[in-house]
Amino acid sequence: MATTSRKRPARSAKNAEELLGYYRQMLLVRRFEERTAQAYTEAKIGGYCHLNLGEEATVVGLMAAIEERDYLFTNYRDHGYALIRGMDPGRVMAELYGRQDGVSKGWGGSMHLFDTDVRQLGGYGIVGGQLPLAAGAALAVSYRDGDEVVMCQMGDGTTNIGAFHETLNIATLWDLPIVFVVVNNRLGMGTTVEMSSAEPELYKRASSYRMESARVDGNDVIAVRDAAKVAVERAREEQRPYLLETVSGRLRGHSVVDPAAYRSKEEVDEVRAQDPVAGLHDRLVADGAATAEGLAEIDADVHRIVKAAVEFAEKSPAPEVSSLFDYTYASPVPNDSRRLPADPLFPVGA
Amino acid sequence: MATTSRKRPARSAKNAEELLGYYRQMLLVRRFEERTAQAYTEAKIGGYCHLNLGEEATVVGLMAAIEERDYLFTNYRDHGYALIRGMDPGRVMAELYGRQDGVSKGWGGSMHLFDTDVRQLGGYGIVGGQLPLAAGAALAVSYRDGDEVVMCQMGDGTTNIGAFHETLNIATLWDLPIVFVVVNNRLGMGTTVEMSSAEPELYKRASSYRMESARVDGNDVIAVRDAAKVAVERAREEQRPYLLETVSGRLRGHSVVDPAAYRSKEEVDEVRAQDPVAGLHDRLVADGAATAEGLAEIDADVHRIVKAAVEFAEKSPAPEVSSLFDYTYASPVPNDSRRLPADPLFPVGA
Amino acid sequence: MAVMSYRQALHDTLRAEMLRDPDVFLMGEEIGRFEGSYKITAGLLDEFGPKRVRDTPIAEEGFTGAAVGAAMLGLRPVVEIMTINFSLLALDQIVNHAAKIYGMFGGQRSVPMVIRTPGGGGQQLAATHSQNVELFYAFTPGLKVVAPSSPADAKALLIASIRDNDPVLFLENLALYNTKGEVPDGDEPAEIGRAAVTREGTDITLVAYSRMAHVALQVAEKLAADEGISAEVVDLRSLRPLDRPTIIESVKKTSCAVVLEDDWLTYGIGAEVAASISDGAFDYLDAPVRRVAMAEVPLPYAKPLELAALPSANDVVTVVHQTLDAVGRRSVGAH
Amino acid sequence: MAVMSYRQALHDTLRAEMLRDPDVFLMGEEIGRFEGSYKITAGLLDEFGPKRVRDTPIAEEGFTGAAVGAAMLGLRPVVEIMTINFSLLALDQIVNHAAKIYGMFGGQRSVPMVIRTPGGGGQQLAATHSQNVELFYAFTPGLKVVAPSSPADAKALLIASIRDNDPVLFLENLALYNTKGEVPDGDEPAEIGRAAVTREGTDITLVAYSRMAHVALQVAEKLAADEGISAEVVDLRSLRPLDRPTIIESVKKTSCAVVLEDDWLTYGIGAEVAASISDGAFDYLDAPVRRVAMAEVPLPYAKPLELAALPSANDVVTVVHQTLDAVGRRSVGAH
Ligand SMILES: Cc1ncc(C[n+]2csc(CCOP(=O)(O)OP(=O)(O)O)c2C)c(N)n1
Ligand SMILES: Cc1ncc(C[n+]2csc(CCOP(=O)(O)OP(=O)(O)O)c2C)c(N)n1
Ligand SMILES: [Mg+2]
Ligand SMILES: [Mg+2]
Repeated sequence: MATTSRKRPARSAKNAEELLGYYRQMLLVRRFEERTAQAYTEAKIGGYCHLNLGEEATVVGLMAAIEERDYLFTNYRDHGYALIRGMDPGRVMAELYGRQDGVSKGWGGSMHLFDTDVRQLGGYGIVGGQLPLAAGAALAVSYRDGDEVVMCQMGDGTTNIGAFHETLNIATLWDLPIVFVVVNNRLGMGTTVEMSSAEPELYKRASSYRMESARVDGNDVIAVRDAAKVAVERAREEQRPYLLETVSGRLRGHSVVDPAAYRSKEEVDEVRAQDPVAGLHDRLVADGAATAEGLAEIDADVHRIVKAAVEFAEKSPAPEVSSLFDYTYASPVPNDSRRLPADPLFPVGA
Repeated sequence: MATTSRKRPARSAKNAEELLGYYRQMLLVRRFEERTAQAYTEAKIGGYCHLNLGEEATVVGLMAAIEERDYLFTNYRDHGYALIRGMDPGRVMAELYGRQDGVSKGWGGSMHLFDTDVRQLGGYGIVGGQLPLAAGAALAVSYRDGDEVVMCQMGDGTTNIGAFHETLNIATLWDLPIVFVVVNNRLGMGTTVEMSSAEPELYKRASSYRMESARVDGNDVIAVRDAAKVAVERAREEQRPYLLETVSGRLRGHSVVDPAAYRSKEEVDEVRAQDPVAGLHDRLVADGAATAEGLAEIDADVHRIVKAAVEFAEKSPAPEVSSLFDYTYASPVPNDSRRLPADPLFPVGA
Repeated sequence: MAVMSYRQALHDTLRAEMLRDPDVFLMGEEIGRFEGSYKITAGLLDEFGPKRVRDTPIAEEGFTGAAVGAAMLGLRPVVEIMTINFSLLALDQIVNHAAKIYGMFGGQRSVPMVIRTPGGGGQQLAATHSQNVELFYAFTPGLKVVAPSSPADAKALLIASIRDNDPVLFLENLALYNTKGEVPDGDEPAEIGRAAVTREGTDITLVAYSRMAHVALQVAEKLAADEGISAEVVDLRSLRPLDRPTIIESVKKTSCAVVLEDDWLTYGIGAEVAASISDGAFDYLDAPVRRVAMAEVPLPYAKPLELAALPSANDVVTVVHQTLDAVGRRSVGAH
Repeated sequence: MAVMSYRQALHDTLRAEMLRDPDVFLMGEEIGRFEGSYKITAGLLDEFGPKRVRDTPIAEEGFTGAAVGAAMLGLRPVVEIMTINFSLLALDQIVNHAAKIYGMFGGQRSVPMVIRTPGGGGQQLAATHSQNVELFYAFTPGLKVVAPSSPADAKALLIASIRDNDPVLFLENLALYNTKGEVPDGDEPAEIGRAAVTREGTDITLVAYSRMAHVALQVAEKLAADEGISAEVVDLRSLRPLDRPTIIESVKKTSCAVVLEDDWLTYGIGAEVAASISDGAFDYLDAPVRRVAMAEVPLPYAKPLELAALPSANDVVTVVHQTLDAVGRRSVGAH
């Protein structure tokens, strides 16, 4: 079991351009999420809404390690993945708004982003629920002798649920091409990793399944990408599953409505000090790879993208009530119920 | 993580008497189970029926390591535990017969032996179902600052289900006085450990919970007892959970009705060669601790006990149909349904 | 008698029962440090400490089962499952274990525990977080299932549930937490297994539970005020046992009934209520028993779709009108 | 047309569908090396190899969920869950995932999979191994649930289920595996969502599914032979969707009905059937719809208790008599 070095391999980035590209992506996640929080307070978005703020380097690093042909499953904290995986920001925002042009046609909302075109097969709201599904997708790949890899993201708290155990066991037994990624932000909702995991070095749990694993600094986009590439290669070339743990922080509450009063000022300060976006900004400037002005321009660009996304969402119509019964079944069947709450079971005269 | 030596510590048995006592107990399990199989073919026993044949040394060694005050939870393969833990053999057989004097009053049958007097709190038929319950019992002990230990038995196949993971994690987190015992008979029903567990050295899975663990030869009663005593002591003195794996064989099919056609002759021969009852018999004779005649006398004695148990069961009446509604609730409530299948919901004239 | 919210009534009752009986303790995800997803347990960790307010890992099967085991040894755990949707992960421990242990072992050990969990759609939580699956528990002998609709019932039924020696599924509702009502002082428990007529009336019976019992009262008031229709409201309160006599008595008086429920229609809780009425009041019924229930779809996130799928007060009014029309009695009401 | 057992019909159909479509494969505990707990898959591992007949660890949630994921990518997994009792451990993957994925993501990927699982009490398997919880699935939109009662239906509905693009819960029954009947050649699928009138009659309608539909036919024959009572039998076959029109049409003809079910009465499958009849045939019903169902207890192991708790053919006869007496029509039958 290899623990990837936690030192920042800043100067090993192939070139400044690559790093600038990642910075732009991270900033897109950052600004999109900030704007999402605002839209939520404006009651444009409803339900539960979980942001990737603080996880930008992890999201971008992971997405850099998989290819177009690969599949992605995530939990409900999925906006960033969707954006970097290539979903249209307007359609992502439209989904949060519950509009017809949303990636899931307004049926899923924040927790359930899905776009078959970019092979992101869902955000899932039941903790651990995505794991068996992802293993099944990997099984299908293997059944067909495909060369795709499945990446399955989850949170640290998710490593304590039964589905984690059942799925990792199956993944090794069946030689599945899958990479499990534990995005360790050190908290469930308010519960710490130490309170919930008897083995808090989560990557070590892979040993129960004779699975290779590693832990990496989730605030370092290059480190995440490189570690994920190792994992993806094992999965693709050797049909061996892999468990990668990334360690980062959560800049705000568990969801948009959580003030996170349970965290001390010190805790919050510590997380802020490791802010991956600010960190990369400063590093790019310090390394001379960019100027503050150049980065501000990127920021302005990203702001425009996010603004356009909101405008697109605002303009997109709500789904028609007449579509309510369109997605219960893929194969139509007789006697399927298509009844609104006040409709009679037996229409008079029928 | 310590792996207990797999060598047989034959000569370290404190004295011949102790070993003879264990032999008698093992023989009781053996003869009781053989008689049970016979009663099943005579249709005196119904449902599913799983025997401890081949696991006698494990059963007796484990039961020697816990005390009266301790609690025991098992799976459905529970007859031997019940007998050695101190349930009356007649009442155990009566339970298999589904009679009123059965330990569970005929409500549970073979898979569900329960006797609050000897603190054996159930055989359970859902694989893994007993684990959370046992952890909860340990939690109650700890809540009350008690000095009892909970022993929770399970099979090898059980280590792959979610409840195993969730429960072991909780046991460490909450400092529970519990010993988990994996009775590895190398088979689920027909599925081997290697087919079902990505880490087939099952005791190693404790590391995912920072739990101490060991593997021991399940055919050696003294080795099992000593290893279990270490585990029980950790639980009792240090409030630390422990995982003990015992390795033995299954002499017959998964349940009484399974001809086990999936096993090769070699496999079966190997298991037979390790028969713990025959092994202890030969060892006692070889060591000069007993004569073949002396052991035959014990056998005759045990036969008498088993015969008496069957007679007791035969004579015990079936439960009264009038008792059908006696055990739905412990606290009576109005409007509780007490209706037989043909009874009207609303008696005419009511 | 104080006026307080349903949330406050739950909180205060938990606290009072913990003070009364040291064997009562709380378990669940995020109930301590986070103070509960819906803040029912706010402040209790500080007051009682981690032994009695136990934060659990995300492991519904494991911690719910641990509560069952602790109850077998005589403690009185009160488990919070964050929403009823997640209870599906603990279903085996609830249905195959908690509900079976007393009977399957011939009455040797009972399981005195409570599982508190909120149901309820209407918060745009989408398909997997908006289900009302109390049916699964109400169907299971060995369990008791209660579903208070008012702060007073929340208190009285929670007291009864905690002191009961059987496993009780205590159904709360997201939309009810902020509703207010008068709550008696003292600690009188309610009787599990009894419905209540929460409003008397003569023209029609509305049968409901949880949020829809709250809606039923509002609709009944409106029908009386606007149209002089006198609706009787039966609040089931207890889903298992189901108090058929109280329902039937009401329908014998009114001769017609509408059943309100937040779950899906086909096989939902209302099916049993309608079937029971149709059987027990067969000779009294002047019109078929209609049910107002959720559209049978995975609940969509988008607000207009969600609104269309969920039963509303307006839907109830519509169906009441149609039912009274069917019995030719609407004009009677309009006096 | 060959005569064969229900078990054989299932086995042969699985084999034929696997030969027809390489995307069809089997998963489950002990289905390969052990040849299946009830031997439905006997011989298939040898014929198709471990890729298409996949033995799984004991991990219902994990392997059922894996089948859902494989189906999302277009394979057609047929999962065997050893008995429906153990399906409770996979409930989250079935109800929160398989049933939701098509709708929750706006129809982007369907989940073409089958879960085969037997229910059934009466084998002295005691409280946790004798439950009939098909209700949980029949209640859930997004799932389809079928329950064949004859070898011919076992074949035709299994073909339909495998070829359907939605998740189908395919309910078998321990007591039916050895029953025999004629099975058509060819591979004509049945239509999911349609009930069948398996016997025509004029005096009373018996509505049932799975084992009780088999019992209903036997009872109907006996009633005809012994007493000249002409009972019509409606075999639901599909629990979701539920074919109300076929039921109602029959009751409009007979004016009375008894519902037979192997599950618990309160909130059971029969509640919906009775409620639907009482609503849809309101003006035609001459007597309340009675239900013959299991006593509401955790099923005991002891044979006399188990027998008392389970509905029998005699129970059905008793209730048919009482119903015909209530409508004053028994003498009519005794010609
Ligand atoms: C089975 C289940 N139990 C509980 C919840 C409620 N819940 C939602 S998120 C969450 C915390 C998850 O923590 P983690 O896995 O670390 O993910 P993070 O939110 O930190 O990304 C909980 C308990 C749920 N959605 N599903
Ligand atoms: C949740 C669940 N799934 C499946 C079964 C069916 N089943 C009964 S015993 C068994 C094998 C168990 O193997 P193991 O844990 O090794 O115990 P052993 O029988 O060998 O003692 C299975 C699959 C069950 N009872 N419960
Ligand atoms: Mg986290
Ligand atoms: Mg085994």
